[in-house]
Amino acid sequence: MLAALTLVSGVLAVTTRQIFRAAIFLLFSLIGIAGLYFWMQYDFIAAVQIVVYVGGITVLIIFSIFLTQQAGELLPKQKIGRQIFSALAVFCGFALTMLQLFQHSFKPTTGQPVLPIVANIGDRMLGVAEDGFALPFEVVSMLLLAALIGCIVIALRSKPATS
Amino acid sequence: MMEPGLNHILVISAALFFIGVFGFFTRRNLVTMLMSIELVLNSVNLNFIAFNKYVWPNKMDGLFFAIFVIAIAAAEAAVAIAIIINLYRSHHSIDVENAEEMKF
Amino acid sequence: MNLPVLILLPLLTAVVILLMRNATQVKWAALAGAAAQFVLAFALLFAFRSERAAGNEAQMLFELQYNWFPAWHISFHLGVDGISVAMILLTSFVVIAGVLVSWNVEKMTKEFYFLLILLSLGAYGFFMSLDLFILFFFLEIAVIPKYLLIGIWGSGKKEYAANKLALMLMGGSALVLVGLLGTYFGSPTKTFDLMTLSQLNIPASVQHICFPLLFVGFGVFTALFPFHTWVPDGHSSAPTAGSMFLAGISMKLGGYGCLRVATYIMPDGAKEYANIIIVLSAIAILYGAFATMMQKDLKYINAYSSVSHCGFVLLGIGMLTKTAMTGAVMQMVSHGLMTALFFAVIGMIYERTHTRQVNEMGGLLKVMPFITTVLFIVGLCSLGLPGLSGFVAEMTIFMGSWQNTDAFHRIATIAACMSIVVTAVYILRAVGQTAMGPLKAGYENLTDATWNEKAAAIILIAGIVAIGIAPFWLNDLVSPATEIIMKKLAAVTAGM
Amino acid sequence: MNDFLQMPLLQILPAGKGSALALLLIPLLPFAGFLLLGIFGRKHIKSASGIIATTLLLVSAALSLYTAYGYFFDYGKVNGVYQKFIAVQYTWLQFSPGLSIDLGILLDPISVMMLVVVTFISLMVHIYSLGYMKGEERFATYYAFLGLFTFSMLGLIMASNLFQMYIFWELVGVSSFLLIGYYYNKPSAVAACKKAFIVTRFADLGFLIGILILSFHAETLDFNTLIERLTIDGNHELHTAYSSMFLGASALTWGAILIFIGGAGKSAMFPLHIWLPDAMEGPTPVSALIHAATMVVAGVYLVARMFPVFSMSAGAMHLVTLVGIFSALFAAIIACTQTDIKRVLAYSTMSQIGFMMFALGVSGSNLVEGSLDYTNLGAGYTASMFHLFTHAIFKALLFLGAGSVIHFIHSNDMKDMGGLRKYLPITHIAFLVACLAISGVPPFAGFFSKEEILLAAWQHNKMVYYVALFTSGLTAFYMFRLYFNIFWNKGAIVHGEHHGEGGFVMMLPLVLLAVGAATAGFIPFGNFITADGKPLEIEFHWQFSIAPVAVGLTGIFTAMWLYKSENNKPAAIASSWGGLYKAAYHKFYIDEVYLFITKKVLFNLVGRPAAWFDKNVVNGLVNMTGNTTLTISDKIKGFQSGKVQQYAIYFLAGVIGLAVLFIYIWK
Amino acid sequence: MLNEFLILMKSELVLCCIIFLLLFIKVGTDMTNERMLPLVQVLLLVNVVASFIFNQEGTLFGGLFTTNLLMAFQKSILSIGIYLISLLFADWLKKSEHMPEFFMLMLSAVLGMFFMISSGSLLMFFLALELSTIPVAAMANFDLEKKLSSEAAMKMILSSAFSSGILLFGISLIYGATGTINFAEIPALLDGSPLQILAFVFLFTAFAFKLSIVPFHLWTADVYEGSPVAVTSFLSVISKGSIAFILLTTLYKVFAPMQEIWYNMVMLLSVITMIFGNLFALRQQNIKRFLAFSSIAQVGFILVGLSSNSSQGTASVVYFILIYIFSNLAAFGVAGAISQQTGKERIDDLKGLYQTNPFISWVLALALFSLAGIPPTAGFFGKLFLITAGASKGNYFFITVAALNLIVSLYYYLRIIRAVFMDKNDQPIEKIILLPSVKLGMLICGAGIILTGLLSWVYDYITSLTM
Repeated sequence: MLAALTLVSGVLAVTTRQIFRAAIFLLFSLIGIAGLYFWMQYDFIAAVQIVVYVGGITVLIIFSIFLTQQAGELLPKQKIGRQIFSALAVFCGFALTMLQLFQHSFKPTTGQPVLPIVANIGDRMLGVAEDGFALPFEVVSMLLLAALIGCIVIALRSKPATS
Repeated sequence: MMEPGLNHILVISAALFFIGVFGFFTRRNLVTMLMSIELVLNSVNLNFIAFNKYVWPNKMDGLFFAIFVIAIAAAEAAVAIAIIINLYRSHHSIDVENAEEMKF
Repeated sequence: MNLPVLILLPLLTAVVILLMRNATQVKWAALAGAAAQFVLAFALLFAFRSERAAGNEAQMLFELQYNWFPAWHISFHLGVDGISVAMILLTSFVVIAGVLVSWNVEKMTKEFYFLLILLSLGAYGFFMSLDLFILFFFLEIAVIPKYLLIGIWGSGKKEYAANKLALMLMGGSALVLVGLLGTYFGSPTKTFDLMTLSQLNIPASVQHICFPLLFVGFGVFTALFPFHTWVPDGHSSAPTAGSMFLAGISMKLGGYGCLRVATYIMPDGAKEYANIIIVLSAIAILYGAFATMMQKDLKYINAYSSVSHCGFVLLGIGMLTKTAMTGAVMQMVSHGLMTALFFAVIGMIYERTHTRQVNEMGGLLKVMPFITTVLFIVGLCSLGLPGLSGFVAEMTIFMGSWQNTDAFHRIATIAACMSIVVTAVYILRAVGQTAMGPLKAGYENLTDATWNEKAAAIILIAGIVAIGIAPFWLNDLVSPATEIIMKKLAAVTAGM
Repeated sequence: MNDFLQMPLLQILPAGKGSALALLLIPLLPFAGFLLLGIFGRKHIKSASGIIATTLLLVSAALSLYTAYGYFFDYGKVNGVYQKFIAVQYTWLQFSPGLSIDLGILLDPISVMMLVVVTFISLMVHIYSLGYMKGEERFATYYAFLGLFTFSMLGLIMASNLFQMYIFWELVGVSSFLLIGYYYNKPSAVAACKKAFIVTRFADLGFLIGILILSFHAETLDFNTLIERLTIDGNHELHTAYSSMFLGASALTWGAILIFIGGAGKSAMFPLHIWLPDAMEGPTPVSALIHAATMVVAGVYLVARMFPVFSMSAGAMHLVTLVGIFSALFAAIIACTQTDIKRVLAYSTMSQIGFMMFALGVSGSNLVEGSLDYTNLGAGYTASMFHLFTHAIFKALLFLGAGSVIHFIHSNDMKDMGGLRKYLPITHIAFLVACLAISGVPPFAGFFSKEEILLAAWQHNKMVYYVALFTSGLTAFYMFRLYFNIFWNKGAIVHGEHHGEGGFVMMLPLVLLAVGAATAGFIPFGNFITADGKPLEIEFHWQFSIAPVAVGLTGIFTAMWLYKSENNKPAAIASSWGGLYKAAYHKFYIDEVYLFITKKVLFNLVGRPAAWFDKNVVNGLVNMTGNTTLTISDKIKGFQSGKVQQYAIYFLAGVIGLAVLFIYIWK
Repeated sequence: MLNEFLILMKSELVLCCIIFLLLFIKVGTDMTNERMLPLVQVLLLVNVVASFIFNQEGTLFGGLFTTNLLMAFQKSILSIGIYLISLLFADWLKKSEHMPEFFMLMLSAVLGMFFMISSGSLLMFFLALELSTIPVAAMANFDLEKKLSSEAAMKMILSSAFSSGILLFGISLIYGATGTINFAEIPALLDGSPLQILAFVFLFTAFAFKLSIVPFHLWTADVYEGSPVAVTSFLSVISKGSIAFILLTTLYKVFAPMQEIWYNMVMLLSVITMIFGNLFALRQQNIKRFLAFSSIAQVGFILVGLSSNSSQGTASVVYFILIYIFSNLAAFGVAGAISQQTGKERIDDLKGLYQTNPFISWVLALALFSLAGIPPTAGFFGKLFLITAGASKGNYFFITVAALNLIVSLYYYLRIIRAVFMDKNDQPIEKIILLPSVKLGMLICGAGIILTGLLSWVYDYITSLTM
């Protein structure tokens, strides 16, 4: 059910010719994924998914759509040749991937599972030992800083473009 | 319907991945291309979580990977949108085919 | 004798040239440098001879080895034997003559001389290298200056010619490179050192792959048929000194490489492919000669005749007898001097008449006796007149070739011999039309050679005559070295 | 390792007799003259150059006379046999152990004889030229070239080594080239000198290959050793030379034939004679020196030098005979029709050299192959050398005489001449003597030598004898045709001022040579020069002489009848002979055949295609490689379309392609 | 612990300090570019010097961060590169409105590269890769008014996002198949199953994308052309160098069990890359675009050396990249100086350059000769060692293709030489005034081009690091 929701809205998101609807479908698709996370009992990640994607990125996208596009305007259609080729390539890729995935027998580990609860995550996130992720955390923070600077410079340019 | 297991999730994520890729190939609007990328990244996240859950529950590598991917996706989206907006200012369009001056 | 001096001296000269302010200073600096090279080359000759006379029988003299890139077993290994000394002498002759002849270059004088000296540096290094890597290094150093010399100071279709030359030569050196690497990895001990390699028995399978690569690669430099097409265009478009260097030195790099690298370290391969080499070089000799016959441009004439004459070099190598090989080296020296002189003369004539078409000239003997006399001498040398160097070299090759008794070699030799007639035809045609006959109108007021041109011509003629009249010293210099190569070849026969 | 400057091997043989230094000086003095005049003559010593060169040559000639005297009458003969001495020897270029070019001086009867001939004739020409060439712009150059020629010729005849001979052979060729082309601004002279050089060069190719063959089998280049190895029965060198066959002939035969081709080229034998008539474009004294007396007999000399080797091959000897006799007849016929006096003399030279050649040929032609027995040899060798000697004198005289005529009348053509005996008395007498000598009228020199040749032919080959007899009749005819046309026939047509016969310098050589032509026949040649070094008694059969003399006189009188005074008989005869006359007048179209071969066949069928092939195919391939690369580069530009989505499709395609490749195909 | 931390992460910490210092300066003061640039240059020089001293081996953060002397040297190479960039493009930087931000972004990217080189797990690698990509995309847009610049940035960010997607998918598959993302643990768990191959291909294409290996190179030319020259040179030199370094680690260590497969793949891609790069470079008119394709061909050569899978291969790749930095930066420096002052970017515009600007002509010539591999420039040694390393497998076909490609590449390098030195031009580019720092940068590049090759101890040093 969730899967169906995710996939159908995903397909619609990339095919609908109304950009605003595409954004909404994307939103549904993302929520569907969050649902899947919930269903797999990864609550934290589901929460993050909803907060960051639904609350952040999608909103960002919608804003940018407002900024750049008249809502309701139909998107230009892609050339049919391109569509066929893309579909073909994508289908091949999908087939190949599926084939390999199904041929491969995943052997689940026998180790003691670590519960994905917030406390554990927090521990690890700032740990510097074997299983710690403090360094990636720092790196990501640098990345976000850099992204911020980049966005500021690019988006807030002082002079408007001269046509 | 059987109890959904690893394989089902993998099918979903792979399908989502290629849906995203297809979108990236065919949408002419830059923002929708970006949206397709988000789909791709989400499918990967789904993969990570699924593997973590069903195959390697002893560590939380997949989970953390997913968290960081989300962060990266956010940063990337931010920069991409900034660039797109800037492009819109100079080209007055965000159709990808209007930005093909450089070729061959 | 300290061999690196011969590399450092051109380097120093080049630097000094770059520091000079005006064209006159540049010229004199270049001349001084070239003269110093000349003196050094002779010093080397005498030092070499006195060492030999003192009983030093080592294969290479004045060896010097410095580990350069130990990771790849590359060492900066220099040393000379008779062949190298002969080639170094040749280079010094051509360099000083080239510098003298270019006295009137006004466009970018500094750069011109800089490149000339750089080229000589490459040549010296090449002839002294005993390590395949640095040999290759110096080989390639000598290519680009040629490109620039032709492209900047040349005439006619210079860009096309320069490109063609650079690309074909680089193609040749690419083949050499592959061959070298094959040798390096195919030999029992991984080394680039020529002396070590010559002691080893490289597996025959490796030799059969690498020999043609090396030989053809070097052969491109020496106008091996059918890779000779850069020669006519390159030579005819180059400035005078450029042509002199190109034909006088650069083509010899290939011949030397074929002998020293390909044949010496890969005797098996040499035996395997000798017949093909002979066929190709016999074709080059005759075909070059016949093609020359149809040319009207003096530079094309000399360029095609160079194809023919360099065919003798390869023929001598391919014959795999000591005498023929000695002859090949002599032919390299002889052709180097001769063709340099020929191009110098053509340059002198062109500077005055502003044409190189033989049918637009005539009777120049009247107005420029010195230049035309030199033209006569060089023509006679080209057609193998006794008393001049060409004869000695060619006869040695014929004699050596004839020592192979089978019909195939005999026919190839006779074919090569036939070229001396064709050579006579085209040389006389060119010289006759240029120098003799009634003086064409408009040429009455041309002047004869200036001091620098005279000096250049006399230096080269001195070299030609010295070999022609007294070939024994060159023979004595070269033949012990070729004997060593032959011994290596003979050892293979014995082993088979 | 040889020493850098090894000392030449000076062998003074026998002890105390003769001086090697003196021998060395003989060729080196003219060479010194060449260098001196060649380098400084143009500016510094222009006027004195003639005197300098002549003086040097005078010394040289004196030294050769001294040598000849010493050799023939003092130390040369040991136990009744003239020895071969190597006076000087120096290893010039060592090819391989055994094979080396040694520069040396070989003294044997023929070389000493030639020494005298060459220096003497050369001296005469030097002296003559002082007058003849006076006032020429390139006077010094002329003498320099003469010096070079004399040097080369002397080196050739004194060569102790086959290759040394080849070296000087080539040098002779080039000095001939330089002298023919002396009037360099005359297109005909330029063409002539090129032709001479190229034709002889072509012949030299044969010589060279012959050297290669013989030296390979004999494993030496030294004359004496080579002859020894290739003539003594049972020697393995001889054996291999006999037994290695190629196209049905042994290596020895091939070697001999190829060497003979070289000789034939220099000596203007048919069909390599075409350069000689044209070579008359050179100054007349040069023609006297080179194209009459010395260089052109080099071929004969070569065959004589290699005579024992030639004798080992009947085939080669037959060829020599055949070519000799045919050339003699052929040239004589042409000579009867030419009007340019120098050309007549040129063809006459060719004809006479033919005589010498077949004399050599017949004397060895009926040997049993495989053994050389000197006693079996006829007198042809001696006869040939004798004729060479006398011919040198009277032919030089003829040319110098012709030179005087030309100097006087400024024309080469018989039509411009006639009745000159009054103006040129000395020349007239000298010319007459020479004509009588060449016609074989006793007691002039030519009679004796020609007599011997005919005798040799009679002994060995009757067919040759009859042809030779007829030819000698023709000789007398065309010589006197020349004589009468110049000195009698029409009245003199001298315009205004003339400068007489030239001075003393021009007359002296004429007189000296005339004396020689008249008396040289009395030298007992058989005593000195024979194939084996032992004296040969030549019996003089006066009965045998009747036929030749009669034929000669017939020729003379026919000429007298036709040309003594102006009449229309010659024209009538010419027209009645029609085709033959025309063919002979056009030299039997040999030139045209050559022209066809070189122009049409070599240039158009070989040279042009070669050039075309080079330009289009070889070069084309190279250019094509470049252009193809550029074209491909242009064709695939669509790959880089500028569309970011297309890039992504390629990206994915690449990923899938690689994955499929490495998962399924290329494991 | 802290001590170790300071020393091992010294390079990264220095960079962070510089970044924050710049941030404070930017926010807290209103220093002009004129005054700030020398400061930055000095700081970067300090960075270079610092990168050479106190280097140690060790790991931190439980294996997420590893470093050794070779990695330290790789970082030094990159440090030299950015220092040179700060010198060579001083003119453009001074006029740029956002110079501090430019440096901040660039340094963040370099920081990402440092982390990438030192990364000990796929997670670190991925994050560092993104850190080194996203700021560059932003930098590509720094010529804010230029349409081409934003087009370039757009192409870059979209392409790289796409490639990140593929990479992540690959990583997820590897994670699924092996259960770990630690470099140290992966090799033992790889067994070459098809899924792993698939995953590896996905992963590898991300490298291929960043290194511009054909057919994943298509973004390169457009981005290079549109970006400011400084960014282009950063992309083509620093970015590629860092990826090549990490590729060495990845292929040689992490994917060592799949050696057979990646050798074939590298070989195949190398051949294709050289050929395509060269064929496209042949027909380019824009200098930057031309250099883009030429750098693609150069990558093909790097792959040749990489394929050898030996310490010599490592040494030659590292060595080549050092040389490549000098050569390519010199070329870009000249192109930048010209386009900054005249706005001309076409090869035809270079005609007759030597008449008016001999100095930069020689620098350009030297750079191009080095790129073409002509002695005595270092490029000769670099290329030769790469080819020699590649030949050690005895695959002559491969080597011959490489050698033949050298000729093609020579052709187009000579095309520029020809334009500069030989062609006549009525209106050549006027005399270009070089700032002292630009001149200094060019001189350093020139010296590097010549000396790196001739002084063999550079290579010896690198070899000693790889042992």
